[in-house]
Amino acid sequence: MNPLRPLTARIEDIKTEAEGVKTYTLSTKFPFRAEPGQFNMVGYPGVGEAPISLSAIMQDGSFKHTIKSVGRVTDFLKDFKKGDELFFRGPYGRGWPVKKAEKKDILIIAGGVGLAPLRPVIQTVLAQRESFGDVSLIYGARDEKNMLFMNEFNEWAEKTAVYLTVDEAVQPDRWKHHIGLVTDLIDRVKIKPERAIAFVCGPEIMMRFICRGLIIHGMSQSSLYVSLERRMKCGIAQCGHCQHSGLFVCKDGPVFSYKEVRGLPDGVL
Amino acid sequence: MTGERTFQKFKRLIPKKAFLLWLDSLKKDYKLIGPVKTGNHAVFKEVDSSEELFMEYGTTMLSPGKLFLYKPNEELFRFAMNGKITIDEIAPIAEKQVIVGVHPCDVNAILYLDRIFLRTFKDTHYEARRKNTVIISLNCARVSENCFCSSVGAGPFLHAASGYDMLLTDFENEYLVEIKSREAEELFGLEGRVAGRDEMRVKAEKEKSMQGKFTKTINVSGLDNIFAENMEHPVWQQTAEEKCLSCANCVMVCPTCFCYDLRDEMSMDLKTVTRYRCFDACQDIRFAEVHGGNFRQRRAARLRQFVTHKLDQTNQYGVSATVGCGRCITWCPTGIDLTEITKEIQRYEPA
Amino acid sequence: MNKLRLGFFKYSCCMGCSYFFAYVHKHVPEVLASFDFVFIKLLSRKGIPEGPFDIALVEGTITEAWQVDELKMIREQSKKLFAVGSCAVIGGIPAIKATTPELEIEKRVYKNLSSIHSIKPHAVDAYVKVDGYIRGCPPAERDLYEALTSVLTGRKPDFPQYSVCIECKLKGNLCVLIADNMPCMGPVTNAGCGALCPSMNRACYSCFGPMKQANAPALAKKFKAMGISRDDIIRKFTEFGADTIEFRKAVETVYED
Amino acid sequence: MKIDINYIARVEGESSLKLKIEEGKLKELRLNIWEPPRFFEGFLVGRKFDEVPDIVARICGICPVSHMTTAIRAMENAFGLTPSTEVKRIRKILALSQILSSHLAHLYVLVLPDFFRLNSVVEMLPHFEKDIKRFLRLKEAANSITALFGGRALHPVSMVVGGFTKVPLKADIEKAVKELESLHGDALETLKMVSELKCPALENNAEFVALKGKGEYAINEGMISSTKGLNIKEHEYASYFIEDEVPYSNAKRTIIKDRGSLMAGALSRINLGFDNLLPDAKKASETVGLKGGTNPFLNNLAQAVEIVHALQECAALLRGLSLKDYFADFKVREGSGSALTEAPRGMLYHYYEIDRRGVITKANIVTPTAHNFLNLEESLKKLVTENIDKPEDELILMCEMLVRAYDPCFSCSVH
Ligand SMILES: Cc1cc2nc3c(=O)[nH]c(=O)nc-3n(C[C@H](O)[C@H](O)[C@H](O)COP(=O)(O)OP(=O)(O)OC[C@H]3O[C@@H](n4cnc5c(N)ncnc54)[C@H](O)[C@@H]3O)c2cc1C
Ligand code: SF4
Ligand code: SF4
Ligand code: SF4
Repeated sequence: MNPLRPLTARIEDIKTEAEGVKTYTLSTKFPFRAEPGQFNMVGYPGVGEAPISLSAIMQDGSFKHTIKSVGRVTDFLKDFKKGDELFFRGPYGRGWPVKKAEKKDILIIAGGVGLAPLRPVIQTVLAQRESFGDVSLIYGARDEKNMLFMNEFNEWAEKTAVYLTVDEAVQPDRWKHHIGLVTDLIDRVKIKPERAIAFVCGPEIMMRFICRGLIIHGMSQSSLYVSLERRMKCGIAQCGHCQHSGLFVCKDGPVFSYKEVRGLPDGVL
Repeated sequence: MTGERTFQKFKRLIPKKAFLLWLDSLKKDYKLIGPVKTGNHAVFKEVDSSEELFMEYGTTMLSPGKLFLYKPNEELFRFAMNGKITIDEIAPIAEKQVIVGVHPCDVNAILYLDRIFLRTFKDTHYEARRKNTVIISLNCARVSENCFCSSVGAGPFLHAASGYDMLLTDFENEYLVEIKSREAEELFGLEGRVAGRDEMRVKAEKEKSMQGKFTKTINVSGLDNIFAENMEHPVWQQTAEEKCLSCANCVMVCPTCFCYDLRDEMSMDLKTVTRYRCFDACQDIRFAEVHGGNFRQRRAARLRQFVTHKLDQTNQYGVSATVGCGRCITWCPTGIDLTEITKEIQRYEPA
Repeated sequence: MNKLRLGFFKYSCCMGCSYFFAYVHKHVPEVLASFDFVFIKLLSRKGIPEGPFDIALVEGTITEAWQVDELKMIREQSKKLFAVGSCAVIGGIPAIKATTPELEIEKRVYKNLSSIHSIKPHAVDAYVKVDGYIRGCPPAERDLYEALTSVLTGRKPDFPQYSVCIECKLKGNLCVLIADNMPCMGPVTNAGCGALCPSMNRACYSCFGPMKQANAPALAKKFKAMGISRDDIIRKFTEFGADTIEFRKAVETVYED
Repeated sequence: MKIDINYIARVEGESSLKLKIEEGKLKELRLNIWEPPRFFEGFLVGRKFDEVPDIVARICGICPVSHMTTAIRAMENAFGLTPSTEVKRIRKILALSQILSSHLAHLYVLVLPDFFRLNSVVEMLPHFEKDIKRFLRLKEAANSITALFGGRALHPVSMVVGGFTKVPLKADIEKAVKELESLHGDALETLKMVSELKCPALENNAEFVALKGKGEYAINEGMISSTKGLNIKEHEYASYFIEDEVPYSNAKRTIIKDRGSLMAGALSRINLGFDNLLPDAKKASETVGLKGGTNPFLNNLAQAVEIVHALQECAALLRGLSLKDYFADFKVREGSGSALTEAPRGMLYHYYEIDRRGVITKANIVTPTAHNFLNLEESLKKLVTENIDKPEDELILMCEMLVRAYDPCFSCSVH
């Protein structure tokens, strides 16, 4: 079979997360297993495909995508309804090193839609809470309206430390959390550099400041992990669009250790 | 059982006439493809008879690998959009074909393409055609203006152990024919003088004399580091601004450039969508564009991507991507020369 | 499905685009099945130039003041508005006029200028927001269909934005610039024609206009090195691109030299 | 009563018609061509001769071949270059293919709906499926001939001073010939269909002018001839024809010096070249009763006859091609040159003065519609006067039908 052949998935549920962002629960009759941090090529005939991370991976082989509409494919998908079919292929790529994080303190730091690929990590942690040390989630968005998974934070906060921030609050009087940059919040977490591991996802410029901040806190480059975004057409290391120096973001990533990708040309890390 | 028998790597001297006749005899089962003269140039194309072949050609604009194995345009799927969508996977077009006269650089380029299309994810179309293609390489007998294959070990004589079927060396009225695959062994029925140590010595001398004819060279040692340390070297910006047109001719003629785009074309009655693949180029401004930014917005960054991808980044596949064919230099409208750019950067490096 | 309302508007041009559209040869039945031709002068009497339109196609350069007013009105009443053809997309041939003082040109044609109300020629997007550019002179058939099907299916249209050279190579043409020393404009020209001219043994004259961020000055320099005169180089960059930033840059560089 | 037709639909370009009728008498009639001027003759000055064909092609999206051919021939005349017979043949093939597609579009899409009191061919579709299919078949064939030689049907790219940059393969030409031959019946059907349309009677004493050839139906060259005895050479045009401005119209209009208005186009060509039609076309023309005539409405029928002729001559010319000598080298020299061809809508004139570097110093272009303009207005006046009692709607439609019968191209006329 042609590896570029897409499979169908049925939309079981759609939930609006934030302005222009929806989460689709998808089921497929094909066996599907994935690791947190991996992605699918999601699309529809006539518009093409776009790489979209898994925002949840369920035991029964169904999965979720949280998609922000910004272009040809993602705009098209925003009008889909429950029961519609869409197309996907995957999972692809190297995900978060969750195994390596066992017994360690985990820092999960995300900005904007960057929280989507980290949600499976959070869910794994919640499911096997005792395998990990301290777990902190730091999440920032432009404002409350752009914040994903708002109604899940309470549940998460029961077992992990959750820190939220917005650049600017739409309703400042009702916003009980921080206002300011994500980097501000790093100082609030007690980091024990020797036993901490960080998973970071968000705009590349944000990840740059976070990683530098964490290094100042004594963390090593190889204990920081970032998920990169590049244009992708194939997802299987052929089309060349996602090449980042010698790396294929789709195959060697999207999750990289900071050490691997720091200072590469045409990137901002 | 026979599958386990290793083939005979025999070497024979065959009169050119007889060899060409043998090629014609393949025509009943294979398409015959080779270099043909058009005006002052040569192109690889299908021929009706070996008489049309122009085996003394220098270089071609497009490489045989990116014409007949990895195709410029390829339809992959057809979606029927009637309520329930059905996918029709388009079967590879892979008639049996013989490509003759492939220079060593171009054989190496095909071996490079193999790394992209025949690894973890095998490309159905490329794989089918690769299997149905007999590659007959021809060692070079002349050096063209922009060739620098000798600097990167991809020519002028072919040393690759496998991945092709036959290797020819021009011995005036004869070809020294070396069999490199089982298929070639089975196909090749000619009895000729067996080449011995003397002939191989002649071959080695020919190679040596060819080596001396190169005017263009490049020193590839340590390039990975040198480039990494000179990402903002003024040569990038200067060349990009003064010369580079972003036309992407360099990428299109490069025998190892493999990037592609997947595109959907919808019929006017909205009932059929064809998903096809075609060559894409890192020089296109949209190539590395994502929402909210473009990782290679600057022309200099795009030019640098091309040059460094060819010359550095051996970490990607363990080999350098350039085969030294010089095409990107020849067909660049403004004559941008990646060996010159490299020298410019190396000039600042302690030897 | 309800048919989508389509309007086709003509400004200063050869009317080739609507002629081309009215005979979208291969797909007349499909186009008719999907669109209600509310207004196309070339096709129908008693058309109503008032919206709302689901899709408005606009051909021609804007060269008179009334056109600006009408164009703005059409924009307001149209969900999607596409500029069709080089005149509407980049100013095209009518913009050659902009290379010489307006009055001088007009005087060459008319003795009595009292009824002439020409303004400086500009592309459509100098006045209104455009949802897509169907480039070419005549427009690229593929892009026209892409625009129509995109409106029908509610997706963003996708038009090529790379050079003619890419199409030229995909087609396997021997490059006329390098092999035959012809001053080909392909390297800086937006694709879409399938590299027609090089396929017909001649140099591209840029009837599709410049591609985004084309490095026209560098090509002008190349032409100069080929021995082409200053005036000839300027003419190359002002035949279709006199009103474009990209090609004006080339003209400026040539003047500076 | 005032009648204002703000825009005349189903013609090429922009125009409006104003009538003032008082006490049952036509007081004023103005055909206002408000097509915006693009000033081709102005900006052609300073351009190089080899760009001119590509530029003037954009005068008209319907007859680019005519403008290119005329400009090329004018410049060849200036350079003293005589093209080979092969070049002439190919040029005629292109011209005929364009006449075919222009006439087809005119008859089926612009003219036909009026006769059924419909607004457009789209409205005709349900009732005239067979005819529309025939139209599409013929049109596609005509366009593909233009594209076969020109690269594309609109604004072809292969036509240059000296000849052609490339010619098609023999096999493709053979295919085209077969295709054309298979359409002969369709052409005859078209003629029959047009002959059955009932036109108003209308007297018209215009002087019919067209190029006339020796033994061939003239398209790209010939003597300028008229039904009133004009018989002059191409380069003498300027001494006989005068172009003048009209205050209410952006199009200029042309008269014959000391004689007045003229009519050009298919009917003129038939009037002057009937004997040169190919036998089949001549016979077909006689069958429908057309050997010439003065009623401008007959122009439609004349076009239909030309469709039969053009299809056949195209095929014949294609069969005779050698595909050699399709380009001749030449030397640029200072001078001037003019040329005339028969565009689909009639006689088209180009004139250039060129300096020693090949740069244009003066350009003049007179289009078929400029030739017809005055006569068109005169016919309109006559038509209105004769039908002044008709209901307004009917009168408007009749006027429009007459305008369409002239097959004007306002884009061309205001260039
Ligand atoms: C590994 C990975 C995981 C990802 N996961 C997610 C996820 O979970 N959720 C999510 O929402 N996103 C995710 N993304 C991002 C998503 O893939 C991109 O937003 C993708 O480009 C959207 O595709 P599209 O076809 O909708 O947009 P495109 O049409 O490709 O447009 C994307 C952007 O490209 C530019 N662009 C494209 N076409 C044009 C044009 N014609 N003219 C000008 N500019 C243009 C624009 O800036 C536009 O905003 C992920 C990306 C990667 C690499
Ligand atoms: S061929 Fe030359 S000019 Fe064109 S993109 Fe490549 S380097 Fe630039
Ligand atoms: S012929 Fe022109 S369009 Fe084609 S590759 Fe050469 S420069 Fe580019
Ligand atoms: S090659 Fe250039 S001039 Fe020719 S059709 Fe294409 S864009 Fe137009």
